[in-house]
Formats: sequence, C-alpha cells, structure tokens
Amino acid sequence: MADSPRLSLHIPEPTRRPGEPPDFSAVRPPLAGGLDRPAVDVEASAIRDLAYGLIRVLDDDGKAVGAWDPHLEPETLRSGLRIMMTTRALDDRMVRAQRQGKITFYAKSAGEEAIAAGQALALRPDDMGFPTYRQQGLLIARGYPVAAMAHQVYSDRSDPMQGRQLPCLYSSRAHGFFTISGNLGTQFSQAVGWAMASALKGDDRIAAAWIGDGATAEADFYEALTFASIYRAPVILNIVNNQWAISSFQGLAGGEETTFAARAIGHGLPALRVDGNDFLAVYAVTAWAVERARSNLGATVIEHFTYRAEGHSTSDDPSRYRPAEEAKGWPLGDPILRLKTHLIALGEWSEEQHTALAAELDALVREAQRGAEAAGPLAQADPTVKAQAMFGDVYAETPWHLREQAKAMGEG
Amino acid sequence: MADSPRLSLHIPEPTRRPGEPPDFSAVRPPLAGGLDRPAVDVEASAIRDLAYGLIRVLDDDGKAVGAWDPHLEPETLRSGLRIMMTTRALDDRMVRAQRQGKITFYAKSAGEEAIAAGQALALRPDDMGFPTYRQQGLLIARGYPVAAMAHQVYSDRSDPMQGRQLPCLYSSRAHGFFTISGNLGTQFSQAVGWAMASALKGDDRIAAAWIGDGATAEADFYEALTFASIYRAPVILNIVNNQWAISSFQGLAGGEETTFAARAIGHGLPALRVDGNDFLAVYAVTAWAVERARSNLGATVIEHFTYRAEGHSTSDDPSRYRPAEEAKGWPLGDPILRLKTHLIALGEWSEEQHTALAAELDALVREAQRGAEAAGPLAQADPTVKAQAMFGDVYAETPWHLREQAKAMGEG
Amino acid sequence: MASMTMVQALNSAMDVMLGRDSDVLVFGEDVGYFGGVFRATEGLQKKYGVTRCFDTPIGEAGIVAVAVGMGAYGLRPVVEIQFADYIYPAYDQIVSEAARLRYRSAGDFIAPLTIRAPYGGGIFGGQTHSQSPEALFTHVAGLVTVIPSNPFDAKGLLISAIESDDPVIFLEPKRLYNGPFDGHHERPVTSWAGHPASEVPLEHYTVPLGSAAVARPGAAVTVLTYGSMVHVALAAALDSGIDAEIIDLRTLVPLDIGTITTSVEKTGRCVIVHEATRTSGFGAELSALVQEHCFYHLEAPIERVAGWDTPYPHAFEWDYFPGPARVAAALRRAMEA
Amino acid sequence: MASMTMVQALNSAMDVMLGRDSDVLVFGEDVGYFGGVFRATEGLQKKYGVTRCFDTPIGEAGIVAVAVGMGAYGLRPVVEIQFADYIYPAYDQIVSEAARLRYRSAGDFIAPLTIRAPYGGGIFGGQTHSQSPEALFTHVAGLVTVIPSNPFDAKGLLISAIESDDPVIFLEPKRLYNGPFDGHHERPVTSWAGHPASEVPLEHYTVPLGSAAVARPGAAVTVLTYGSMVHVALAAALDSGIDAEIIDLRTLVPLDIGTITTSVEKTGRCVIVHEATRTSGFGAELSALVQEHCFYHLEAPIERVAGWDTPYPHAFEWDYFPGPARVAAALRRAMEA
Ligand SMILES: Cc1ncc(C[n+]2csc(CCOP(=O)(O)OP(=O)(O)O)c2C)c(N)n1
Ligand SMILES: Cc1ncc(C[n+]2csc(CCOP(=O)(O)OP(=O)(O)O)c2C)c(N)n1
Ligand SMILES: [Mg+2]
Ligand SMILES: [Mg+2]
Repeated sequence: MADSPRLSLHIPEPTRRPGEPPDFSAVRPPLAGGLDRPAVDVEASAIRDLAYGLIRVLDDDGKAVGAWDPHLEPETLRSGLRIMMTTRALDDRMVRAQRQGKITFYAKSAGEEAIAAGQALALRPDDMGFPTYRQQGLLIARGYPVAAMAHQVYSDRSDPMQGRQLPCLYSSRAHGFFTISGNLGTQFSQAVGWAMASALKGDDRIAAAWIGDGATAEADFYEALTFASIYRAPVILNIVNNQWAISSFQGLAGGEETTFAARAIGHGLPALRVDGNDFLAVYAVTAWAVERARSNLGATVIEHFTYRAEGHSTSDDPSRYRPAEEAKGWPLGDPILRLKTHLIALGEWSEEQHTALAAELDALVREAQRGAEAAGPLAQADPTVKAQAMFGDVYAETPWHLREQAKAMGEG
Repeated sequence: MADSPRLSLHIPEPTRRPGEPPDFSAVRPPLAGGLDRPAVDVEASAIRDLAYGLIRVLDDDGKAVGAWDPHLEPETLRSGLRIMMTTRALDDRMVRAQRQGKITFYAKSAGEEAIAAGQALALRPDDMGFPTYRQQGLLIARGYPVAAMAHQVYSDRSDPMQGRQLPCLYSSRAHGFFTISGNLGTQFSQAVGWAMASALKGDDRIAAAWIGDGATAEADFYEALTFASIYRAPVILNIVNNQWAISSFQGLAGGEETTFAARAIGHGLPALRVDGNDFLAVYAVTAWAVERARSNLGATVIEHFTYRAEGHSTSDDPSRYRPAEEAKGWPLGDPILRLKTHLIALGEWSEEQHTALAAELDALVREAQRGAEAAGPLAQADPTVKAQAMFGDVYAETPWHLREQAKAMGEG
Repeated sequence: MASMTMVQALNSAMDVMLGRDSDVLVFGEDVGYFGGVFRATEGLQKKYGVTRCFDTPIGEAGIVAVAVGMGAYGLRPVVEIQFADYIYPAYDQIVSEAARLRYRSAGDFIAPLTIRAPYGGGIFGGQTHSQSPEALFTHVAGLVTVIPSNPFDAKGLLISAIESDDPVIFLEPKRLYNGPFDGHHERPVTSWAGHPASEVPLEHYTVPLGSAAVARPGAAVTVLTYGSMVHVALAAALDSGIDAEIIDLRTLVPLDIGTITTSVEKTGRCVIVHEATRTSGFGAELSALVQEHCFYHLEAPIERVAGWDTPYPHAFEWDYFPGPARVAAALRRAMEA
Repeated sequence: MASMTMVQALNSAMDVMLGRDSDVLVFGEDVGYFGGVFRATEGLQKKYGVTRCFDTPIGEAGIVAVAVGMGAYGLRPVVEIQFADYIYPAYDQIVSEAARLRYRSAGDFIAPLTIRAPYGGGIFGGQTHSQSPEALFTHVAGLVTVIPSNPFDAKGLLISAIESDDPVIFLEPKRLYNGPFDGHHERPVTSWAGHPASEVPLEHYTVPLGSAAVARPGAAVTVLTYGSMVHVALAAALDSGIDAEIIDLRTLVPLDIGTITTSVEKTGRCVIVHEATRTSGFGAELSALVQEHCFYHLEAPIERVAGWDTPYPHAFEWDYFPGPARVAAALRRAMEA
C-alpha cells in the first residue's frame, strides 16, 4: 500500500495551439472504397468494426469507388451540389450582414455542407428531421424558401417564427424540420419519440436527428440511444464530429479514447463511420440506415467525420484557440470541391456551369437579403402585432395574466 | 416508397410472467475458469471481448479454477463469508421488523451479498465507496457497527443520520461510504468527481461506485462514463445487473440488445463481466480494476451478473410480475452457499462452524435491534433535539428564517 | 356513477381516454404490466395492449423527451414520473422544450403531453418520496400546473389535461389516493367511500382547467389551498370553529383569480396553505397576487402555512406536514389581527 | 486598487482564491485554454496549470456531479455553466444532491461548491441566452443564491461564495459584465471606468453573504432589486425624480430581511423589480415577506415590475427587458396610491 504511486489527472489537450502549425497526423484517412457494405439486415454485433473504420467513396481523383458507391444519377449529384452551394452562399452573405451590424448572430456550416445535403437526398421528404443549427442545408434541400430563412435571421416583419427565435433556429413542420432549440442535444431524444410514434401508428415515415461531437456529452444523447435501442425505433442518429465544440477539441468529448460511432456498440446498435466531406459516402451510409429503419430493423448511429472550417458562430474567434491554418490542412478536403471534381470527372459538370451556378445563387441570397431588409424589423411593428408576437403561443389560449401583461406592455 | 412496410414498435417483455415456470434458457453460464486474465495495463481496445464473456472462478463442485483465481487466504474467505452472512442476517431481521410495523421501509440485498463483500475486501479501506441501497455489505465489511445500522433503520434517538433519511440510506465518511441518495444514479458521476479530486491532489485513494441495471438508463450513468474516460479517473464503475428494477426486467434497460458491460466500449474503457454470485470472481475482477486504477491507468467498468432474490423492497410484491419460483431457478446459485461449499471443499470450514456462525450473527442482529428499540423513536425526542434534527445542517450556519421556523415549530 | 378512490378515478380517466382517442398512450416506469407502484395504471396494458400502455427505462429525461417527440408527431402521451421527487432529471426537457415548443416554433409544433406525478408527504417517504415541487413549474411560462384534491376532480381534470394542447404538470397528492386524509394522523384512516366527491361517472366528463372550486363557503377568512391541504384546511375550520371560505385552486397556472378576489374582498382576510417549502413556494405568488388585487380590502396580514424550509425528514413526518393545528393557529391569527 | 469591469473582478476573485487555496479549482465548458466565452477565466489556466483550471465536456449534469464528488473529497470547485439557461440538465444534481448532502448525511459530507452562471437579458440572446432562473433555486432549501450588481461586490461575494461551505448559485448579470447598463439602450454604452464600484482591491477581501446594500438612500418608496435591475432602478429614480430607497439584495437566500423591513417601515411603500418572469418569480417571495413583516406600515400596494410571463423573444429585447420607464411608472403608481 505504502508504495502506491501518486495518482495524477489527465487533462485532454489538442496537439497544436495558435502560432503552431496544424497537426493532423492522428487523422489517417483510409483509401476510398476499402470497406464492405453489409446487408441492411445484418446483426449489429456482426459489424462492430465499422465503428472504427471510415467509409469513403470518392477517391483522390474524384472517382467513386467501392461497395459503398451509391451509383447516383448525375441529376442527383447536381442537386446535391446546388444544395451545398446554396447553403454556403447564404451563410457567407448572412455572416457579412452580421459583420455590418444588420443581424445579431449567425452560425455557418462551412465545410460540413455534404452532411445535410447528402442525407436530405437519401431521406424521404416526409421523414422528420431533428436538426442542430448546422443543418440549414436540410431546409434548403427540402425547398424551404431561402427568402424565408433570411426573414427569420433578420427577425423581420415576415419572420415565420415571429421574432421569437435567435437567427438560424428555424422550424418548419411542412418541410420535416423540427424547431431548433438553443439547448444542445434536446432534439436527439425527441427524435426517438417521434420515430416511436410513427412506429406505434403503423406509419412508414422515419426520423433523423443530428448532434455535434461536443453535445454528445449531454444526457439527451444517451437517452436517445437507450430508448432507440430498447424500442427499436426507426430513427437515424447522426453525430457530426466536426472536431470542435466552440473552443474545445473533440478529445474533450471522448475522441481521444475511441470513436464517437463506438457509442452505439454499448446499446447493440449498428454504427457507421463516414467521411463527412464525401457527399457520395454520406448519401450511401444514410441510404443504408434509411432502408434499415424503414424495414423495421431499428436505429443506426452514424458518425460524420468532418471539420468545422470556420468559427463556431459570429460570436467566436477560432484564431484564439486553434492554429490559423488548421482549416486549410484538413485532410478530407472541401465537400463542395470534391463533388464538383467528381461531376467534372464524370463529364457532367464544367467550370463554366459552376461559375454560373455560383453567380445565380449569389443573386438568390442577395435577393433574399433585400427582402428581409425591405420587410423591416419586427421590433418596429405596430403594438398589436408586437403583442401577438410576444404573448401569443405561450399557451393554446392566452390566459388572463398574459392578456393583462399584453395590455400593460401596450400602455408602456 | 408506396410499398414500404408499415412500421411497428418493439416493446420488450420478459419471457415468463406469474403462473408460468421460470425460464433461464437465455442465461447460459460458461464453465468457470474459461477466460484469460489480461495484464492490468492492457489497452482497453484489446479486451473488448470480455464485455461479452462471464468471468467465473468457482466451478460446480466449489473448486476455484482458471486464470482469475485470486488465490485468497482461507482467512480472507472466511471474512467474506462472515460479511455476507451478517448482511443476510441483518436484512432478514429488519424485514421482519418492517412486517411487524416497527419500521417504515427496508431493502434487502438477498442473493447479491458477494458483490459488496468481495469488492470491499479487494478495495483498500480508505478507498471511497459510492453505493446504492444494496451495498450494505460494504459498510459491514468496513466495520461499521451493525447496531448503528439498526439505529438508522429505526430512525431512533441514536440514529447517526438524525432521522433525516429513509431506512437503509446510510452514510459514513469514516468508513468510506458516501451518503446514499433516494434518487437513483446520482452517486455514479459523483464518484468520478471524487476520484478526479484524488488524482488532482496526488493522493493514492481510488473511488468505487455502484448502480443497478435499471438505473443505468439515468443520465448520471453516462456522465460518469464520459468524465471517467476523458480524465482517466481512478474509479471502478460497477453495474449490478440483478435482472430486475422493481417490476421491470433488464430488457427494459437494454439487456435484450447487448450486455451492460458493453456500455464501456463506446468510451474506450475496459469492461469486465463477472458472475456476481461468485465471491472469488468478484474479488478477482475488482482486484484487477483496483490495481489498474491505482496504477493511474484509469477507470474500469464491471458488470456483476446476479439476481435479486427477493422483492425490490418491503413495499414490493414480486409475485405480481415474475414467476414465483424464479429466484430458486437462478442458474448461478446462492453466493453464500457457493462460498461455504468452497471453504468446506478446501477443508477450511464445516457445517458446525457454519451453524455456529449463523447463530452468532443472529444474536448480533437481535442485539442491534434491541438497542434500536431501547433507544426509542427520535420523533418522540424532546423539542430541542427535534428542532436540531429538523433544522440543523440545512446550511453550515442556520439562517434567520430557519431559526424562526424552528421557533414556530416549537410553539406548535 | 361508481364510488371510486382517487387512484381509481385517475385510472378511469386514462381508461376513458385510451378508449376514446387512439392517439393517447400511457407510459413510464413500472406502469405497464405491473400497473404502477401506486396502481394508477392497473389493467390498462391488459385492456389496450403493450403499445398503448408500457414500461420505460428508468430515465426521466428520456421519458419526457420521447413524449415531446411523440407530441410533435401528433400523439397525446400521458407519462408517469414515479414520484414527483424524481422529475428533476427531466427538468430541462420540461422547461426548455415542452414549455416552449409552441412559442418558439410559432405554433408549428406543440407538446400536448400530460406529466403525472404523485407528490407530497404523509406516507413516511423521507426526503425523496414526499416533495411538493409545484412552484418549480408555476414559474415556467408555457406550463399548466394542476393538482386535484378528490376523485371527481381528479378524473375530470386529468381528462382535461390529456385533451389540452398545452403541456400539463399533473401532480397527484399521493396521501389522498386512498382516502381524504385531513392531517389528523392520530385518528383512524378514512376511506373515500361515502365521500360525495367519490361518486364518479364511469364515462367521459371534464373539470375545466383554470377554474377553482369553493370547498367550503364561509364568511370570516379566505383559505387558498390545493391538494391534500384542502382536507387539512377543512379540518382546521372545523377544529377552530372559524367560518373559513376554503378555496381549492385545482389549477395553479393559469390561476382562477376571479374566485380568489371575490372571496378575499368579502372576507378581508386570507390564509394560504401548502405542503411545499415556504420560501418561493406557490404561496408567495398567491400572497403577492392577493395583496395586489385586494390591498384595500385586507384587514389582516396574509398568512402562509407551509412546509418548513428543509428537506422532508423521514422521522418527523407530522412535525413537517402542515397539519390542522398549524392551519387552525393561522386562522386564529388572521381573525385576531 | 485597480479599476476593473465586473468580468475582471470575477476573474480576480478566482485568481485570488486559486492562489490562496490549493483546494480551489475552476472548470466548465470553454473555461480553460480559451478563458470562457465571456472571458471570466482568462489567464487562469496559464497561471495555475491545466489541473487547476480546465475545460469539460458539454454535460452540465456531469459538471455539477463531479463538483459534488470533489466537494465530498474536500475540494472547493468553482464551476461555470456557460449560460444560466443551460443549468437545467444539472438541476437534479443541484437540487437533490448538492443542496441536501449536508442535511441528509447529518454533516458527514458537504458540497462546498460555487456554480457561476451568466444570466439575464439585454444582449439580444433570445430565449436561451437571456433567462433569469433565480427563483428556481431560492425555493430549494440548502442552496445559497447570490447575484452581484457591480465589480466590487462581484469579487467580494464570489470570494465569500468560494469560501462558503454551502453550495452557492452565483448568478452574474451578463449585461453588467462590461458596464453599468441602466436600461437606457438608446443612449451610448457606458463602461465601468470611473464608477465608484469599479475600484476593486487586487487582493483578497469579502462581501458577506446574506447582507444587502442600500444602493441609493431615499425616503419616498423602497425598491427591492438585484443584478442589472439595480442600475435600472437608479435610472428610474433619477428619471422620475422620486426619492426611492434602492436596496440591492445581493444575496437572495438567505435574505437580509432586516435591511428590507427597516426601509419599508420608513417609506411605507415598496416596489420590487426583477428581470425574471413575474409569476412565481423571487419578487413574489419578497412581496409576501414585506406584506408579512410590514403590513401595518404599508400605505400602498406592493408593486412588482418583472419580465413578462413568456420566453424571452429575440426581436423584442427592449419590450421584454423591464427598463427604466416601466420601473418609473411603478414608482409613480406606488406614490400615487
Ligand atoms: C445545454 C447547452 N450547454 C451549452 C451550450 C452552449 N454551446 C452552444 S454551441 C456549443 C458547442 C457545441 O459543439 P458541438 O456539439 O460539437 O456542435 P458544433 O457547434 O461543433 O456543430 C456550446 C457549448 C448550449 N447551447 N446548450
Ligand atoms: C431518479 C429516480 N427514478 C425513479 C426512482 C424509483 N425507483 C427506486 S428503485 C427503482 C428500481 C431500481 O432498479 P435497479 O437500478 O435495477 O436497482 P435494484 O433495485 O435492482 O438494485 C426505481 C425505479 C428513483 N428512486 N429515482
Ligand atoms: Mg463540433
Ligand atoms: Mg436491478
């Protein structure tokens, strides 16, 4: 006993900090096409290894290779590209608006656009999504007007959320897009409830949920896995491992010890780990999980291995905590560029088309922005509109005390 | 799309209900001694299979076999037997007291005594335990007076908890026994904090925590695994899978899908799964985890595979939800009987000694009960004692509003 | 009509709603096969099948979260938290999610769930089987908080709660499950049989949310209370001979302010009674509201009788439980002021 | 002495305590290398090393739980919840564990932790970066709840909190971090520089828990308030010309009842101001207490000015935030009654 060593505590730290060169030596992406694609009705226990692999389809030359190649029509590929490029164009424009003091806040999904885009196309439009603030691409893919997004971000008189939500916290039941919470993680277990309801009603719609690497530490993540596995709910549980949670690297969420996909194993759920910057791979794993869920075989956990290419949000300055050049060094590249290269290699796209599309989308988001600015701030709307926006929808019917307060607000 | 099948929800159900014969066909205990004992500094990823095995030392003839045999001195074996038998004697006597209306509530650990006893002996006395209400054996093993336990259970004038806690929710810092919460699970993550503190201070004490199969669904379980793995805390995280959580079988906590030990895998923690009714095996796995933790190699998860031989508590009637004969059919037997058989087989114990010990312990717990009854209910103590018990220790110093309330209570 | 205990009336409410509306479902820890540790869901699984009434893992956060998701789908989940003391792990899902879903989505998604939980003392349950956490919900905009005091109201209010499109926290005074306990613990236990409010229709009916009841009309002093304390207050009025008007609030939010102010304007005196700890309890809000609405009618300070500001200690059930003697003393003080 | 903003003063408190007591440690989301999203822990990791000030996973329940365990070991953890709006996942660990450890173990184990959290509005943070949840803690016996309103108090109170053997909920008005914002959002932003309370000793000192301060002496009406609203109340007094006595409560539980009653007995009028939603807010408790203690001195109904009973909507920052105009109107009503 006397000779027990003194204990010490391990505090995870990233290998590089500002001023140092980036270090991705721990990320050794395997060659594309190297992993088998099991049948969708495989036992979860038979594919535990996939939790430690990385499913990739696009190789370094932009060719689609291996068993996971989803063999998509060029039309679908171009749709995916368009969704991703729209997302990026909107993000860029809105961040500029924030820098100009026109809006209070914005969160981009730069570098991660393949996830929402690829998954949206593999899901059915009536499947319900439970997104985080980085799945704006899902809304775009499902045809929600970019103009309406700008109205929300501006909290303007046409904001469908009536000014009640922080920018980017969209909601659209009609587009299968669950109302985003400011609280991390809460939607993950709710999605399981939605999927359970669908199964209880003998419906054929499934649910998909997203969570960040950092937020996997929230209890809701665990409750989701527990309920999904026990009731075999038709849900896809996506972990978007973009390496960072504000200033915290993924080692602070457990990424030093094992993969995030491995969390599924303790619940007997199948786990797929995918190159999140590879549109084709994202599509392919999602299609596998969709088929499994829709065949009543239960939930799948997917870890999307990606990188948050910019700051956490407009409130953040990543140069304070990570090497300035880190984003550029990310070994899995840029998802838009990779899909573009693939399409061009297929002979289904050209630089000219690309430039033209970028210009078109730039015009689209400018137009959306103009619309938002023309609508004018909801905060300056007339008192009855404001009172409804402030006091409506707290309850199904507004009770006396809120009616009194609305009146008091009106009186100043 | 049109031909997607209708979804349906899986609701786990045990294979047998009251009126049916027990069914343990799913429990196929492997032969004792069949598993290797890895070095304590093994990588967790190298021993994932142990999460799906079952470590057993005592064979059907009561012989200790295989690599996990801890080769204990007969003296230690007899200590273990005594702890288990004391636990059972106290439990039996207190349940009788409850049936007689002398106490309000009691929870036994019948059938699970090997866990607290075996682990207490493998831990150092100054390691801190974060128990549930079924680790009373830990307190007994560490020399806490049975008389004091009876005082607590009776909420009598000598109750060390001053009548504030439900029976069985003991606390003794001096015996490394953390105050038991009525809320399930909360202690599991607290134990990790204690262990982190010990490591931060360069101490050499470790922590051990226990949780039931049912309570693994609480968020605290997950937070414990997360923090323990990330900071490599010196803690042993024990899951006591006694097959039932009040009326819910372990399938409702995920036991249909995989083992509870497997939960460790998603956090990169080593997991051991042990025959919880085998005192030697429990001791051996604990000693392994203790050595690992004390060597600064971090946390281990242990699943103790056992059976809750009686009702959940005195408030429960298990015949309403499980076959009456189920307890008798449990394939892993009774832990006291198995250790007794082993000791007799070793020639270190006899039926006579056993009977004598049982009688001695029966006298001990009767004496404890008499002491509690002699002390008299704290609720009938004089007003100043009651006011202190009621209003003391809410804060370090009693603030004015509590002093006023204490006065008001005194005035009736 | 049948004579029912409160727990039977609650069971009947769920039975009726499961029968009427295929979107209603009931789940929680031990509520399925076993029928709940207090038997509130007894027989429902057998009658409606395992997908309409089922057991869950012991994860209150998960239980409420999946209920929120089901509500968003279009179902009306009724979940049981085994004891109100165990609702805190679900607190984030209740406060940040269920309560705000409609507001933040501008009506796009709603959370029409009912969260049932036995609350309160009187059963020697110690610190974690005795709590009265209602004030932790009344502070949260978007939640409806309901507490019945008898079988008839329990069934009618629970049906209203299930039919409501708002999330309802439905706290059940567990000490009243099997009888109208009035705090006289030294007397023989009484059962609901014979009590007028135990006559409960077998079929569907509602007691509206947001409406109080006058449990005893009186002229001398107004008592505002709910749950178990309604019966304690009735006993205190009897014991003290004070002609108290006892108002059973039934719904705490939204509150029936009209019934309250009418009574206090008449009596000029007010005593508030609850089991929950005093500081920041719902009694504080009631006191503030009465003072704001009836200042010029008040002839005596508003009194609060409440649980002490301590955890509920196991040994001292009857020193903690605000019984008829304490309430009667407050009535006397209010009359003498 | 140095001129400090509130965030610098809080940083200084932690710095002093990390330096003095090797059992103190600081952790939370983004508090280590980065120094916290509001910079409250800036430089502490560099100065004291990664084991004294470090980052945690995003699991508030886990953060508080490990702090409870560390407290039981003998350390004094200071944890940051990034926004008070995100404290609910930890609610069970706070309410059922930290608050009750000493009581239930009869003093065997204590939870001497400090939970810091930025709270309140004024920064266009929307529903989940603006909440004022203090009343959800003041109802819980065993917790101390502290809210400073200026740099000097912030440092002195935080040191007291860290030294306290009780669990302290330490809510920081984030809108005051960098200046004494008084609600006049239409005016240029003011900084702490030059404000008397920005003169902060570099070394150790304490402001005692449980003691209020008179932020402005006055004779006409008593204002009970705390946090950001102290400055709003000061502006309202100035704007209205009403000679209000403004009491900065600083600690909500245990409350400094003496300072309150002395003032109300003098003025006979009372206005309570907080940002939190009105119903069951801490203002209700204050109103009830004032009424109970000073009934015969009250010449006008006690007024409450509070946040509306809705979530905090992003677009309507200044309609929601109870600004000087609303407070001045209440002062006038109190004077005219
Ligand atoms: C419950 C809760 N805790 C803390 C926060 C503050 N917060 C907002 S985003 C964020 C980081 C999230 O990181 P991650 O989950 O990896 O998602 P990412 O931003 O990388 O997409 C934090 C800590 C929050 N919103 N909710
Ligand atoms: C947070 C919480 N939820 C629910 C309960 C009620 N409860 C007490 S014991 C129990 C079952 C626990 O089962 P398990 O964890 O398997 O432990 P065992 O009793 O089998 O040892 C339940 C649901 C509780 N005490 N705390
Ligand atoms: Mg991330
Ligand atoms: Mg169990």
